[in-house]
Amino acid sequence: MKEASPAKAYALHLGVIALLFALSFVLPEYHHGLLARIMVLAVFAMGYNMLFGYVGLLSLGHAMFFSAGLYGAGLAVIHLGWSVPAAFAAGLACGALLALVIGVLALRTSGVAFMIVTMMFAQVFYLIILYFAAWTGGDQGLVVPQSARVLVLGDTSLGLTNPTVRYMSALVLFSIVLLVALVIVRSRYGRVLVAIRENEERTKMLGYDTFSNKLAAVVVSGTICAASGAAYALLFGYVGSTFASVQYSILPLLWVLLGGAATTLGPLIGTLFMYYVVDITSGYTSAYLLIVGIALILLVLFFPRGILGTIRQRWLGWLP
Amino acid sequence: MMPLLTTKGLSRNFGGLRAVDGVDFALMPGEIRAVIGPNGAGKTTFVSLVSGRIQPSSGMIVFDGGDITNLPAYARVRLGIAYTFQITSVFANLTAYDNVALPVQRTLTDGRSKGAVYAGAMAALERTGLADRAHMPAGQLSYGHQRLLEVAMGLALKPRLLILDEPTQGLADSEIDNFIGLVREIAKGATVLLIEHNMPVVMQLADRITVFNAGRILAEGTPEHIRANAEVQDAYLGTTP
Amino acid sequence: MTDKNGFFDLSKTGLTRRTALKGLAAGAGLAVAPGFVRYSQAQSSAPIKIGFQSHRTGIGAAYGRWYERTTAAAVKAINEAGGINGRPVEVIIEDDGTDPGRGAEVVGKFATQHKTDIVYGTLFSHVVIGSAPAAGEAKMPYFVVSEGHHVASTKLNRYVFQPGITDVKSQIQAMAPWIAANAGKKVTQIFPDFAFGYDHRDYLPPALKAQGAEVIAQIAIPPTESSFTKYFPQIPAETEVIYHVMVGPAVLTFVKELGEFYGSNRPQLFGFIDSLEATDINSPGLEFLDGSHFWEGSPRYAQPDDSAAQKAYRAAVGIDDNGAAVGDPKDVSTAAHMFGCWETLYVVKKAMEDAGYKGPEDRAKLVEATEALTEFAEGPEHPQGPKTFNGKIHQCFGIQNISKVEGGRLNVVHKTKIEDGLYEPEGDYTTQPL
Amino acid sequence: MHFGPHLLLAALEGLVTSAVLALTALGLSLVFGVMRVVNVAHGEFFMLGAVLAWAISTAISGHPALSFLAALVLAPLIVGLIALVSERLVLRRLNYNPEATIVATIGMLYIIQQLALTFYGPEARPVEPPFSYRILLPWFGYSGYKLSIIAASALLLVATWFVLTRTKIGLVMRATQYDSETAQAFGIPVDRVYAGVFALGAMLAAVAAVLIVPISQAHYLMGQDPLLLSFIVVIIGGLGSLRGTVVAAVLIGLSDGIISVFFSPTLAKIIATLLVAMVLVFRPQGLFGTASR
Repeated sequence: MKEASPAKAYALHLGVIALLFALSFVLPEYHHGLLARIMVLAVFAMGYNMLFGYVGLLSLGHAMFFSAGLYGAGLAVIHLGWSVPAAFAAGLACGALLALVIGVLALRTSGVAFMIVTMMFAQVFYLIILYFAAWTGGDQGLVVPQSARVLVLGDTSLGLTNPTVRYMSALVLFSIVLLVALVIVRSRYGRVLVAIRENEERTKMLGYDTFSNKLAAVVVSGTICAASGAAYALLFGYVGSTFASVQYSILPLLWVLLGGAATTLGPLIGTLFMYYVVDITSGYTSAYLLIVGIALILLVLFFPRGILGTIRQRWLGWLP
Repeated sequence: MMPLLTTKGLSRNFGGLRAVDGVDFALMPGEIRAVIGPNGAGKTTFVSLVSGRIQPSSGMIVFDGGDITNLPAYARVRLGIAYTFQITSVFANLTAYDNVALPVQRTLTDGRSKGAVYAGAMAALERTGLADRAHMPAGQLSYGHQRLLEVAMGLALKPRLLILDEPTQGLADSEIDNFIGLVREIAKGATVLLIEHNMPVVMQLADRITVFNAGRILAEGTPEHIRANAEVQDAYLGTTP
Repeated sequence: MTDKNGFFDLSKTGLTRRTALKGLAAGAGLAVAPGFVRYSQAQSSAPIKIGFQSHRTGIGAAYGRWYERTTAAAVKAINEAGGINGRPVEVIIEDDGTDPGRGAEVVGKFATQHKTDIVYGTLFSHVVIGSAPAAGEAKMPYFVVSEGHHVASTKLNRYVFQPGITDVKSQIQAMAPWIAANAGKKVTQIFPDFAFGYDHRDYLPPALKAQGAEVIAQIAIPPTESSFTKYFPQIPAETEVIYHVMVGPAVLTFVKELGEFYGSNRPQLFGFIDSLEATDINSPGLEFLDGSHFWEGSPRYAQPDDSAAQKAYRAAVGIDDNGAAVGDPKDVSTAAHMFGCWETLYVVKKAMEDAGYKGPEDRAKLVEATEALTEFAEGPEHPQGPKTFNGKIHQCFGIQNISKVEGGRLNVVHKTKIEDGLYEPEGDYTTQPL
Repeated sequence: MHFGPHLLLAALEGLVTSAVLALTALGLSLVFGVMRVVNVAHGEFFMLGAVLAWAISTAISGHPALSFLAALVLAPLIVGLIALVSERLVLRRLNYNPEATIVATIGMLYIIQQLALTFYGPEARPVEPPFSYRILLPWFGYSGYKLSIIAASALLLVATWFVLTRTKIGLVMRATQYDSETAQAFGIPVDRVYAGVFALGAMLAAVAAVLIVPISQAHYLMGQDPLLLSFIVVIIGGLGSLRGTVVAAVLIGLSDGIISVFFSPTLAKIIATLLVAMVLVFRPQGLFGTASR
């Protein structure tokens, strides 16, 4: 599983990145913009997958990590006037720190209790955003000023509101996270995570401090989600409490399950699929939620391992 | 010579039941020690206490001169106490290779061995005769091979003390013979603590035997000594053909 | 309708999505393929396309429906009178799920796929604020009908306008003189613990103070709350007026529980009708409101002194004298707000005609033409009443109504003056680059 | 208002919340305990109960008590039927796999919500209470109907407790919960038990909704909060523990009411949520559950 065909796996991932790069030049404007957004949110899904897919920890509170990045970056720009890279780093730091604290507490539980505890912490986080409305804008949220969303690289300054710059920024973030994820899951550490998912007790008896490993996974996962949130704030210019609501905790779960849990490309596929189902069906009918619901049930009935998971199971066993 | 492992007054209660009751036990380095006793005598509880899977109600455990009573299980593994499960619990969805790579990379991280994960894992698989099945998911191996894999994982941990909990259970006679060879091989580099019901295996392998009954040590000695012990006959051997 | 690129084959969805509200020149000029084919505005017969960002699902759905009906009526009227610059108006509706994230996507979709001329129609503040950056980046004029203070606060951007409905800060300020003079001097405020409530929390006390009255308690209620009785003990006993602005599906509960708590022995009540938009004032449990007063943007019930324009507007939208859908008395309208849709569309028409608007390339001109507007006279285009427009803060200011609940109807007892609601501008959008 | 009466009022409000919550959570707990299914659509069954109560009480003219009673009987039956069908069509085919059922019930949530929006509409609609008697206390007035909710809920809980512990149906359910394979071997039709439990769980949520709808209106998005709260109650109370569920519901209902006396409401929610989360962190098996595994 791990030693087999590393070249194939890397080639596939680089191919996907190259494809996304090429698409930037041929996609119609609308799909170009949509794909940029999907890539950013796919990073959110990848972060979620890190914990859910590989460690088997089902969190219902990942919206808090996303919004930690969102607010960390957004508020740093709005209130402190930080530059884009500094704000992005602030978002990451907020996510990592929050993940560390939440991890230490929530990992005392497992299974359903873990789901509920993470959901409740996320709810607390959401309410805190509402409570400090004077700084966060509460439920209305805040606009990150367009003038501040400029990335200065040496002598050139790139406006993140430019569609191409935005697409490429999203692609860079997506590619880095995708490759990091690939490296992690193929690493010794990734093997330990999967072992914990499969049988935590046994893993302990092989000399692994499973708590620390899980905690590290929560932090990695939270940081990746925060990266997505920070990028969202800086690229799309809005921070709002909706992104901290329980709905945004369920979305990455859906994306990952659809694409295939514990597959590196599944989160992208799932996000892409879900976005286009909503986008297309919302054109046919205002009752598109109905179609989304039916699609979900059909998928889970006939592709229970998600799209890539099913493909891996039936045809391409080497998929990471 | 100093014992590798000693326990003093080791006890564990489950509700009102004293599963292990004030056990004083010592194990010398290089020994193959068998623990026998009727079902429910507290054997598995005892080794679980030693490996750290459960916490004692009272008493203490000393390994290699250090008090390990309060160490978590994973830390004991890193000190060199390896435990193989009575019920096979290999990682069914992982390949045999990955199953063994996990303990190998652990010892590499701890600095207890050198080299690459691949070489180490393959060596452990070679030793147990599973090398040609390295890339099969462990769950698809035959039962006997899964038991061997379990041992391979224990071996790959480079243990100083290897605890085998009923390793021959469910194995065919031919497999058992191989197995006895394997344990002797292991014992050249490690101390072995073996829980076993199969008396011929015990008699062939063990340097000394400890007999448990009702959570206490009933008797201890060489195989001959135990065979001759009337109390043991009564409590245990007499009931088995 | 042809699909020229066939890439994602989404043009079919475009067809069903396009709600051509007026039988308009069909034919080749209409075919708009998203994608590779650059859309060039065909000649003068091509429709003006208005992207309507509607709350069809989510918490705003009750409003979205009436916003759509009013919009349909206004577009029908505009088209029957010859359209805008002689071109028919076509409305394309996208649901935003009352979600700011989706809202921004929808604005992007209008800008890049539907290639609409403007985007219009948003109500909920968080969707407006979430969508505004996308509109600004796409340089897409974005006309909202939200009544939030966000536009006038000048925290958004130069492309966002609110020319059809007075913002809440102005509304609140305009209420203060009447409350102090007629209802009482000691006021307790009950408001939802989120942005909509904060406008009331922040702007009412100074406005009342200027009138010699005071706010003696402010009770914020979390938006997730579905039961309110436990908050009522916080209302001080000496309260003369309870000023309430609850919104959302739980407001009926709020009023009923207030009734159970006080019985007939209650302080004066003054509320914003936002609480009871789309809700029959004669619903069981609301008897308690009899004799209380409400702010209304535009009156729900037909009034004896209604202008001809108001009557024509009501007929066009299809609401009866009780403010419910003609033929379905249970289907109560959001009359106090939805007039803003009608008026906004006429402002768009005026601005487009002033700008000589031809197509998306003239959007900057449209922005400037809108900013140049100053006054809207009462009439068929502005049936709610006269308004002034401040081009620097992109906000209009109109008269407000105060209505009393009497015999199961809302009767207007006071109309404010426009000056009552004017305040110092907080900034100037026109200094921003286009 | 003085502190004492204020506290009394908060406690009364808390009890009403608890009463409804206990019923809803019990439904969730049954499904969860017996079938090991995390039913995300549970809140939607609650919503359906309220929406149907509105539909039924509007369709039946006459005294409000009569139409309300009809709703109280019919709405849960219809909801139970819908649950039964969805169990047969979806959950059973998934073999009750935990992850798959989460996704499937999320799908059901969307479907039910959308159907309610399409056929019922986005408005909040009231249902007339069967009686409206205002109890006049020295300090404030209180709804008599609200007090009757507490009584009705208590009655239903006792009835459920009786069924679960004193009847053959209860025995069969407990046996299935304990070990479905063994139960199957003893000739218990596990399949049908699951279907029944799923329907029963949905019906309990629907009953709770019918009870609450005269004081809180039917709305198509009303299922969210009860879902989250029920989950919390079920976990705090301990899996499959009827007593735990009820006690946890009372605890959470009361704390929600009473903490709001001392803190600003949003802060109160933050504190209450954090407290419950901490209970879970340091006692993951719940207050009344025995350590699992």
